[in-house]
Amino acid sequence: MRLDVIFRVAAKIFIPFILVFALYVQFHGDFGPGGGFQAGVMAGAMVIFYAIIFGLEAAQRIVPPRLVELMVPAGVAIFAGVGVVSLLFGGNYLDYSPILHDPVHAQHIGILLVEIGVLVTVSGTMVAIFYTFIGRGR
Amino acid sequence: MIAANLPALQVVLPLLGAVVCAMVRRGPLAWGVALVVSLAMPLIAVGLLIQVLDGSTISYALGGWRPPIGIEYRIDIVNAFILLLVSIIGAVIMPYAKASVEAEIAPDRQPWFYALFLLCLSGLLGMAITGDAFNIFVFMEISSLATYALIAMGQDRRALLAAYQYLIMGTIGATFYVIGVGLIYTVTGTLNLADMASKVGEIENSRAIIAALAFLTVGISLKLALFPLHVWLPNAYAYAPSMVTCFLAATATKVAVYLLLRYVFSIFGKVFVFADLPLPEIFLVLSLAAMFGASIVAVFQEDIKRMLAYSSVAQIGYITLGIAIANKLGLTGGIVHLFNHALMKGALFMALGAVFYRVGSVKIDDLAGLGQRMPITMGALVLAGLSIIGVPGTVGFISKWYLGLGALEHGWWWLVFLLVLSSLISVVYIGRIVEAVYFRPVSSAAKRATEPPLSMLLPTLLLVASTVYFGIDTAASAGIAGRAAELLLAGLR
Amino acid sequence: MTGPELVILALLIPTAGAALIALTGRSPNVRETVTLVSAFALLAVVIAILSRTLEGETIVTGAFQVIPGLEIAFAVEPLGMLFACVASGLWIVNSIYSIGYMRGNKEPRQTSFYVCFAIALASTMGVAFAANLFTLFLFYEALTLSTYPLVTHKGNEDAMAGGRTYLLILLGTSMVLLLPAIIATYLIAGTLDFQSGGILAGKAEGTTVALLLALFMFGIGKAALMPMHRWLPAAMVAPTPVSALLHAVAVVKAGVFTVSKVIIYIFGLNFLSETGAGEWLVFVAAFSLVMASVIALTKDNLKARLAYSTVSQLAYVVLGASFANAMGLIGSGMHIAMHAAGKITLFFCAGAIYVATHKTEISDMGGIGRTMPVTMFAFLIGSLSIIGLPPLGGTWSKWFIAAGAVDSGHLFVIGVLIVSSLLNIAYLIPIVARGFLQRPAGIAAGAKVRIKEAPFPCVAAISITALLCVVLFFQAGAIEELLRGAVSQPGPLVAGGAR
Amino acid sequence: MDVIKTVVEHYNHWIIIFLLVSGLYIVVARGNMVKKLVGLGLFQTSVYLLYITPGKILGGTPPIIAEQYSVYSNPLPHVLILTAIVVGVATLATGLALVVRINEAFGTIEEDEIFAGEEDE
Amino acid sequence: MVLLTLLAAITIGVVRLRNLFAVVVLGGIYSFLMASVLIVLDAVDVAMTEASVGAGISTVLMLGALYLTKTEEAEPVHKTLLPLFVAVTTAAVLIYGTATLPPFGIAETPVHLNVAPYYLENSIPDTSVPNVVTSVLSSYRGYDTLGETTVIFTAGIAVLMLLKGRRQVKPGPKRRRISS
Repeated sequence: MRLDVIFRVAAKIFIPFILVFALYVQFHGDFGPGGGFQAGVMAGAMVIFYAIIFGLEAAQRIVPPRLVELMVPAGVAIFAGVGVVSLLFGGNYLDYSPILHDPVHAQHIGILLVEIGVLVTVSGTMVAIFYTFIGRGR
Repeated sequence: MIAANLPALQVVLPLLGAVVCAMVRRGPLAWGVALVVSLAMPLIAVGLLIQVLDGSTISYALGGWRPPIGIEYRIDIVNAFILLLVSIIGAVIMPYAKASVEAEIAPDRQPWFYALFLLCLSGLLGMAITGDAFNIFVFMEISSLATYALIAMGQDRRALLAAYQYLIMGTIGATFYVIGVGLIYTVTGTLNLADMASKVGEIENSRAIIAALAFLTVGISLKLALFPLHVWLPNAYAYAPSMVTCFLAATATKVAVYLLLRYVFSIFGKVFVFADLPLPEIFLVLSLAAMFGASIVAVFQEDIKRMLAYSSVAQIGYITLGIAIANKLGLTGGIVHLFNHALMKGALFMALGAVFYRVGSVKIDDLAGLGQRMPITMGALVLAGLSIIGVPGTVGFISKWYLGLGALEHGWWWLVFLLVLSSLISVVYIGRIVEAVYFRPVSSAAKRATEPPLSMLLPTLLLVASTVYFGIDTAASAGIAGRAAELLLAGLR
Repeated sequence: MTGPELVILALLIPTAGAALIALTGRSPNVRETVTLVSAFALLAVVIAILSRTLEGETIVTGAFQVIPGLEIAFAVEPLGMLFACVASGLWIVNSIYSIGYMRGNKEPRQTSFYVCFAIALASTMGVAFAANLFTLFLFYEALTLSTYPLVTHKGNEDAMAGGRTYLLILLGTSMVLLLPAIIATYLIAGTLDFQSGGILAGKAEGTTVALLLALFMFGIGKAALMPMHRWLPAAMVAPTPVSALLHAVAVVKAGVFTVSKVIIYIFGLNFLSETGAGEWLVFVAAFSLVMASVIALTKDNLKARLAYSTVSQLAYVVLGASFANAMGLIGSGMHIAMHAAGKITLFFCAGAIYVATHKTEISDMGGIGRTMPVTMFAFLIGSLSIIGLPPLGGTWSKWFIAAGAVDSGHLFVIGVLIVSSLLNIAYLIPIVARGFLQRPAGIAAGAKVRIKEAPFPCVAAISITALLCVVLFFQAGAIEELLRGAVSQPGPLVAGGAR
Repeated sequence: MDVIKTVVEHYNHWIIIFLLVSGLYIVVARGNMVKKLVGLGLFQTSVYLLYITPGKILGGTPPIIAEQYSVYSNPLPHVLILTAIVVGVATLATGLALVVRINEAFGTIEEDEIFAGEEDE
Repeated sequence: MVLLTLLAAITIGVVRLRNLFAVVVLGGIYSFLMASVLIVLDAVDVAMTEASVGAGISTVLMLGALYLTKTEEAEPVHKTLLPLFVAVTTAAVLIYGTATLPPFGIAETPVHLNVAPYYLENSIPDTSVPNVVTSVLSSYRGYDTLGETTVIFTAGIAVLMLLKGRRQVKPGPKRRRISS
């Protein structure tokens, strides 16, 4: 039997947990340590881990390069978008308070939104860079 | 709503433009977006300049938190002037870029190329506008990273090497800058420039402040390509795509000069920097070395782009000379030369880009005899060359006039002669170009060259016309520069 | 047409002419007529301005501010008036001559030649009518740059070398010496406007005045004072109409004109004579006067000899100005006109000889008189005017310079003048003698010599200028009266530069 | 006695200086491009310490507000360093991409060989 | 204290070693050590980032790069004068600068007195986010984070632009054998 069976089985077990942990870090960022960057890197690492184990084509079927290249600017768009929204509501750029009636709550939502933007960009970039490096190698 | 948030829009708009360019697949569409954004920039910059002309400063708190807590944009005449300069160059280059980029960059890479260009533009604008020390570092990194990638897109394989060397030196420079900011932060506890200035005043001569100043100056001079630290500039400008060289030559080093001005005059204060430390003497020696050394090297260059790159290093020597003289006239000369040099070099590199577009090379012998083939472009090249020399009636003369007056006010006679002698060297290498272009028989490469398309020719002529216009009517350029010098000399304290 | 508009017109005509010539480059005839028309128009405008100034109207144009303190403004004053008349007059003659010369020699790229010519004239007008040092410096540089393509017209290697020395020395001296001088004057005097009576009077002490004067004198490379004269022989590579323009009409005259303007309007006559800062200038001028004539003796090439003779003649003008008294200045002003007429004739003859016989060396010009009688006769008149013999204009200017020397007590200068006149004779008359007395090579004695003259326009131009030398002799009084206005009353006949 | 005290008190500064010096040495001395990038990373890590160490209060807790603690370390340097780390990685990624392209174009990633190659070209 | 000395030991290794693989692995260990030092310094968020980004991503990138280029480093050329000079002068300036800085871990340094206390007190009332670092990161100094995300965006685009597409190996100069 090919040796990498062990890797495949182990990977099948691990990957879901990495994803859960990544999301935990993302949303728990307000209370414990963690935030957009760390979650993004973990999500990226998960895809890379999958690609190493199951080969580049398999990974690219699940996470196509086209999507990844789109995710990279999308994250920044979300972040800047939140800023523009706060402009529309009359506050200074990136001032989350006027978005909702209760400023504290608005800040909270604002921070979460921004963190998602960061997550998207970071994971997109990490995977994109990995794809290009490996793509270049073949 | 728009008018109140102009400062924010100045930086965010190119950012959004870059994001849209990255998403778009087709080249021309990306160029369209880039054009719209870069044309909007000067309008915003002018809007800001008007608000600031009466000497007041705009303070715009990002994220709604008051300055020392949140990040703040602080705009006064000095950086409004720089904003205007960078956005004008950006707006003029964009229509020029269409043909030049299509000829030099692979079609599928073009959307990313424009995205990176807009990122570089927003990085430079951000660096000029923000009033927060660490935020300057972030925008410095954005613009530098974009610049490394843009340079690496050059057709010659040595462009990659030039980009790599620029990356290494640029990152070292940026890290030195961060160390400097770190030292100041540990001593003053704040990152906001205005806040920092007042605190630095109290703890006058603690050794950390002097070390911080040393690190900051070295870091910024690396970005500025001051003489000994200019090694990366000639290769980077020579091998980069012509449109990138044009933009960088006219703006990148200028924003670094602004940073230097901001730190030396507003934060550390004139008295501290110029009285206690030997800084003015160091700057004087370095700028003289730059003026003479770089010009002499420029004379022996075969590749004209490289020749002009060395001449840029020399011209930056003039600007730092203005800073070293540090009286009102000398500083006005330095700031106005900042503006004039951007115009001159922009025009020259654009003309060269047109030559590269038609002839395919910028070696001096391939340019032989182009005077007949491309009369208008060559005329523009010669006119801009004249203003490099500093013939009266062109912008070059105005800055030399102010620098001369500033030097004489100090009674430094020898400086005036050195200043004029170094511009004499520029006569030699400009003469070499004129001789090759007009008086030699047409070279094989230049046989079928014709005038570049209108989209490239018009911006070049616009810039050349401005080098003459601002040579005659200097109310705008010298007037604002004078007020900026006064503001800087008054210092924040 | 008010005065100021006339002055602006004087500037615009040659520039518009240049543009028109460039446009009509295709057909030579149209281009030639445009040149001549603009030349005549310019002369007409200049005479109109002359008539107004003679009626005592002071013409001053509005100031266009470049930097607070630096303006571009024009004002008419007698010295400028004289220089403008000389320049515009001789431009017509030069155009006629160059049409013949260009056609005769079938020179390449004639359009660019005429265009640069017209631009050079425009900048000469600018220099003549400048109201302050900055405008003068602006057009001074424009003159250098517009004449550079003329010098390198041929495009071969030695033309390039000549052009390079020409540009380097002229641009070098003007940037390295003249510019700092202007900056210093601006700093000391606070203004750059020309005011009769000088703007430095009482504002600077002895040593700085001497230093400043040195900077100015050697900075104005076009006046070809001894160490800075290298560019003049180097410019000999240019075709003859261009060297005529350089040595008689525009370039050198602009240099010397600037020297006298600086002495009168920046330093001021009485200020200079009080501080005695001008003493060293007398010796330098005298030295370069004699040295140039000696070198001229050794030159076998006709044009080189004439070039060195120009260097010495220029030293005359500087000498006159350096006495810093009324008579000396009138002499130098007048010499500008006399030397222009004389020297242009000599250059035209040299050109005609070259066109007809392609000879340039004096040694092989034996018997030229027989084959080209008109040219050689004009050459004789020109040389006599340069030497300064009575029936021709040259006498008056040397006379006044000598009078100036007496007034300022430099008696040894009269000796110098006599020596230099002898030297002039030594290097000009042998050419004429060899031309007429020797037998042309290869033709038997007494055989009928076929007359082979240069093309008609050349001969016409030569005779006009020769005639001019003679006319000037009788008109000297008019010039003297015009110049007296500039020198005598310290009062602002010229409202130096509008405020 | 106080010499040791100053050494101990400023121990973190010595470490920062040592890291910085070794990072700079690698970047400037070594010819291999990848090694230079590693040196650069080292050089930047020393800056992180420069920011973080003054922010620590002996006996303070990580800056997460909770009832039982009162003395917190300073959160501001943490934010700055987060940005600095990310910038460091971004530069590293771009640098490596450039190294790969250079290797394809020049065939080697030793600067000295490239320069040698340069002359005879 | 011990961790810092360990860190120094690792760096000496990195400087000495010539085999690039070993250097990359050491780099990974170096980042983990740095992360643990950061935890000791109460910088929890930074420790997590340093661990995941420093050790994770850069090691992967390094290995990818090595996979595409050569893994062996040529013997160092012995021009040690300039680098030593540069390193020593920077060190001297730094020592000169840091000598008067307040010693390690004292509470009343200016750093703690100026801006920081504000964040600590009103992070909860303003944004109801207990983790002050995250609140400062995305709200108070949110613009920095926007800049940071743009940096990643730029790096992503740069790498994509440089390396996208097939591998075109241009004939390099004749490769001299690397003496290893």
